[in-house]
Amino acid sequence: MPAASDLYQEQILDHYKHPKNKGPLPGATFSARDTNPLCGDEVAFHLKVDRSQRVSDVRFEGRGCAISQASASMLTTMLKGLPLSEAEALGDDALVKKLGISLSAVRLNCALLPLHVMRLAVREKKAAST
Amino acid sequence: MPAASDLYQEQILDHYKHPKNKGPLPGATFSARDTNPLCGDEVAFHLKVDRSQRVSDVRFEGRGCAISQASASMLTTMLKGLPLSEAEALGDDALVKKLGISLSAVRLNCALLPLHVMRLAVREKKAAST
Amino acid sequence: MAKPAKMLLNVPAIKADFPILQRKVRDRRLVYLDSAATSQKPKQVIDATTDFYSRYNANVHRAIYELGEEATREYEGAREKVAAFIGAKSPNEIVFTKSTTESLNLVAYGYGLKGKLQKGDEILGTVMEHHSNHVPWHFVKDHKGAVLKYVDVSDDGTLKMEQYDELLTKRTKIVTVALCSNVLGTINPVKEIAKRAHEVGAVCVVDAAQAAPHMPIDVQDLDADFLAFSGHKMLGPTGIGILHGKPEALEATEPLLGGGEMIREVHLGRASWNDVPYRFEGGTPNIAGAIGLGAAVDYLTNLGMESVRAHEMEITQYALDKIGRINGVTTYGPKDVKKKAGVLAFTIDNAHPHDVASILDVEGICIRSGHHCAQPLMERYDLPATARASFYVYNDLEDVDVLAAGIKKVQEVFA
Amino acid sequence: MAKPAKMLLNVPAIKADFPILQRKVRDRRLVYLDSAATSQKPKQVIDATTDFYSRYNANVHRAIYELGEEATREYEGAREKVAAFIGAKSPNEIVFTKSTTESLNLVAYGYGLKGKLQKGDEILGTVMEHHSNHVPWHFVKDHKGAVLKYVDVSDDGTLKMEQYDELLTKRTKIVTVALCSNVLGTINPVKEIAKRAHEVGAVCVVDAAQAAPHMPIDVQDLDADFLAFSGHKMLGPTGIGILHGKPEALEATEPLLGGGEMIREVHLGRASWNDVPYRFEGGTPNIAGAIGLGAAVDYLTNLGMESVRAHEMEITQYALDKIGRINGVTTYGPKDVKKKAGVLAFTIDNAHPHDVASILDVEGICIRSGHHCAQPLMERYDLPATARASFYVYNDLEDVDVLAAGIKKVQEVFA
Ligand SMILES: Cc1ncc(COP(=O)(O)O)c(C=O)c1O
Ligand SMILES: Cc1ncc(COP(=O)(O)O)c(C=O)c1O
Repeated sequence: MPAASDLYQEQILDHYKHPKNKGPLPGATFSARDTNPLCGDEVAFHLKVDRSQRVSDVRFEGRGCAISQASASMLTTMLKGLPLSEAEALGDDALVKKLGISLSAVRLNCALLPLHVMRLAVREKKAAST
Repeated sequence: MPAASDLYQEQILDHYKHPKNKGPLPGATFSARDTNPLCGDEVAFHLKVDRSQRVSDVRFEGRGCAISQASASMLTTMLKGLPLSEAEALGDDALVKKLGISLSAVRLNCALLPLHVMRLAVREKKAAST
Repeated sequence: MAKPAKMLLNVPAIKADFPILQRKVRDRRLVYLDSAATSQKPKQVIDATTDFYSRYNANVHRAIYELGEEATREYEGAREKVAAFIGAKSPNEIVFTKSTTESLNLVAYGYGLKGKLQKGDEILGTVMEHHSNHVPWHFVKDHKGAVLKYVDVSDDGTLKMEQYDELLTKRTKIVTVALCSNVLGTINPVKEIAKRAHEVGAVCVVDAAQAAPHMPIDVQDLDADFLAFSGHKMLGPTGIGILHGKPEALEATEPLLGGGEMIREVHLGRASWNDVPYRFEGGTPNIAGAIGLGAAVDYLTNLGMESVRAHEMEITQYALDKIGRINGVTTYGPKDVKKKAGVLAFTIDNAHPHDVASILDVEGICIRSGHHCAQPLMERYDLPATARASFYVYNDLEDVDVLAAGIKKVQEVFA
Repeated sequence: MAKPAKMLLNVPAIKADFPILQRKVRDRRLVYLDSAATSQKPKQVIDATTDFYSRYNANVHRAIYELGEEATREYEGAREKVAAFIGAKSPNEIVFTKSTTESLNLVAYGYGLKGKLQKGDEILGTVMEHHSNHVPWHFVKDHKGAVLKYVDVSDDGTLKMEQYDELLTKRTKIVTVALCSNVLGTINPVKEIAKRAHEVGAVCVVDAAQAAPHMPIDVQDLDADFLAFSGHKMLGPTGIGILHGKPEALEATEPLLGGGEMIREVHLGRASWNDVPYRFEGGTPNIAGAIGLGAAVDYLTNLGMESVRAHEMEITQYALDKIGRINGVTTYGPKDVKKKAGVLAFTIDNAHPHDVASILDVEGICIRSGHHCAQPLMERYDLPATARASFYVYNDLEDVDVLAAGIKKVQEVFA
């Protein structure tokens, strides 16, 4: 188990207090929203994809703990400019590594919620269009 | 706990092997049948009551263990000639005393099933006629 | 705040009975403040289940051998203890289930979905119920066409009783309410609620999951028709729940689980039921759980439920004073401890409850964070989540001090 | 009969693991021959639950503190062990209930009464089912208008498979059958039964209460849709049951119990469900029970289920030879141990099974007597009751010798 200072590192707190890319995204290509049923944390993810199938813009909305919201903020920075295929393929590990903290099972759910919602957004749209 | 010889005394075995007053009773005033849901033992009781409200005849039918069947047989001998009111009021203790053995909770159910059915017979008929 | 010199209960002696409280978490004393989720267990309870498994483990009711008779005696003995604990007239009013949740579902299915309710009949709940007293009634709506209505809570955390009077009509067949809220701590006026329900011919179902462990309950005085609670929240084992029902209420209820034990006769395609309460105990029950619950009831009875309640009032008062007055901390629910059980929901400005819990965890403090299985209540107050500390017989004022110090740490991190 | 010199399992070492087997009953060694009702528990299982209560007792899934994470890890670890034990592809195929009875009711309500079944749809059971696999289907008949049909048993105790083929039609939506009869010991050809059920588009529900504790089960090979069993019959605690479901079968099933844990979102009057299997675990589960079950699975896995089965075949063969040949004793069910589990129902001329059990009790022998929660089967054979001895890992051939001697005493009393 990490100490509080391990869990709430400067970087996490910074993203939490000053989130990047937070807000609605009019004209988004993909959008989804989900909650963590265990705790009620809520994240919505919006992606805009350009003609070359790159993520041209990305936003999140949500409310929840520092871990989930910082994770969402950091995820947006990882996604911007990525080919959609790479965005889709982004693994749990990559995000956890970026967060740079060791997480217990329950808090891991917080951290991964944004990634889950991002994948949901892409998958549901695709399913609808096929 | 009693030893086997305590539980299966001569008297019990005798009533079991040679039951008194066993069989149907045409023209019975009261009749009921019930089973012990825990074990499936089954007893039916029939009573004939004369004008002076005395038990003039009594029979039982049934299948089950030595305890329940011996108890039914002994109960018939206790009832014959009794005023109905006394038959109805016959307590558990009286029957258990007559059996003359000490019984565990489960086996007590076996022993008391006939008494329960006898009471049922009288009560149901009365309920129906009021 | 002045700390009273001596508490009502002998907490050091009580703590010594709970093996887990000897445990250290990261070299710190374990400060367990999550008894509303589940309580810790004294060695008396642990030993009772071990003793069952080691000495007289057998299936109950039908065995004709000594082990089985001993098991049956102890299992039924636990039923008698529970009956006495809540003032039931007979052990036959006590049904063993696996949880409050099963108990409430038993009533929703057995009295509602499979029972007496007709399309259009109304079920009146409240906004402050636990999910376990919401979702079962949804089933009755979905499958029977019942209509659900809800009494709102005021900002102070009490039920809007005047709204209750408005919503309660001849169409109301079931009124269901928590005796004590697991978030706000509010103790609801259930005796009054049951009385008014009876006046319109409705039955009253009480969720006592947060009440039975913490205050004296007298079902004769309350006069509700059904009352549900859980063993694991009152020092007992997991997997054992209780449903109390008035005899006529239980007689009017269909069984939930069909199977062994609960039948009188089974034939192909049809069956008749065993007597109440066995009718509701289909399958091999949690025998060890019931026996452990019996030991828990003994333990609580020994402390005295009046003393348990007084002890918790003292801690709650101290916590309201000490935590409630920290700048940047908001507490929820009644502020008057006479109307509040030992449950303290709170939030800290700029810190999400999950983060609060994580930071307190590092200090060895166990609290809960989230929606506490009461989403409709959280929506009502427009809160995504709260932190919650809850108190029991093994807590003392020092635990509150440790919590207060932890909260200061949280505030430093999120300053 | 010649006794083999050495048994497959090391029974003395096993006996030493079971505290209760050190007990004397009236100065005699305890000869426990009622494992089909409930098994005894090894100290490994008792210790696992004690350890939970003493060291990391907490509610599961939502706690953000170390105790809670440890409890969740062990609870979910038990799910993984059970999954591996029966060859499930994923722990998510394992639902924890309180008993086989709840598991079967879950399917009857969730797939039948509240689920897919329509009026006139047929459910095909068998005459040899335990009440727990009869009564839940009555509910589907009574509340949904389903039609119940039954496959009969032959005099030799096996299912009439040609009748199964006749009764199985396009109207059949559910086929439900015990993998192993708790009276006859018959091991039914469930793989074949499931295959034919699938051919007409029906799902196959298997009651494995008497099978899972005693023989290797591979749900991939069986290919049934649902499979139910109980912890307490396989060395585990009381109050914990298991339902295995294929993912698509579980997805098609509505929850039985509504409440905490099983929801995604709750609003006033409506809710959405959590993922499978949590959707089916409303309320605080039997955490200690699941963890104890995990220890029981470890214990059995350690012995090896192939060896357990072989051991029981050896005892059963010996018992059939020794008991079955006593003059005046009748045994029921298959005589070929390849088709029979370690369950031996018998009657003694002129002695009622209850009296048999009472007399054996005095000798320290625990057997069961009665209808064994299988009244339709007893009716089929026109038997009011039978005696039943059942065997498990801690039994040996000497236990059979003691039983045989006890039966002789019974015959003396009722000569
Ligand atoms: C074949 C069979 N099915 C179902 C059950 C019911 O199991 P439980 O009582 O654990 O629910 C039993 C055990 O009594 C059984 O033998
Ligand atoms: C008020 C209330 N009702 C019902 C429940 C459900 O209890 P259980 O999870 O034991 O079924 C709880 C506990 O979580 C509760 O606090």
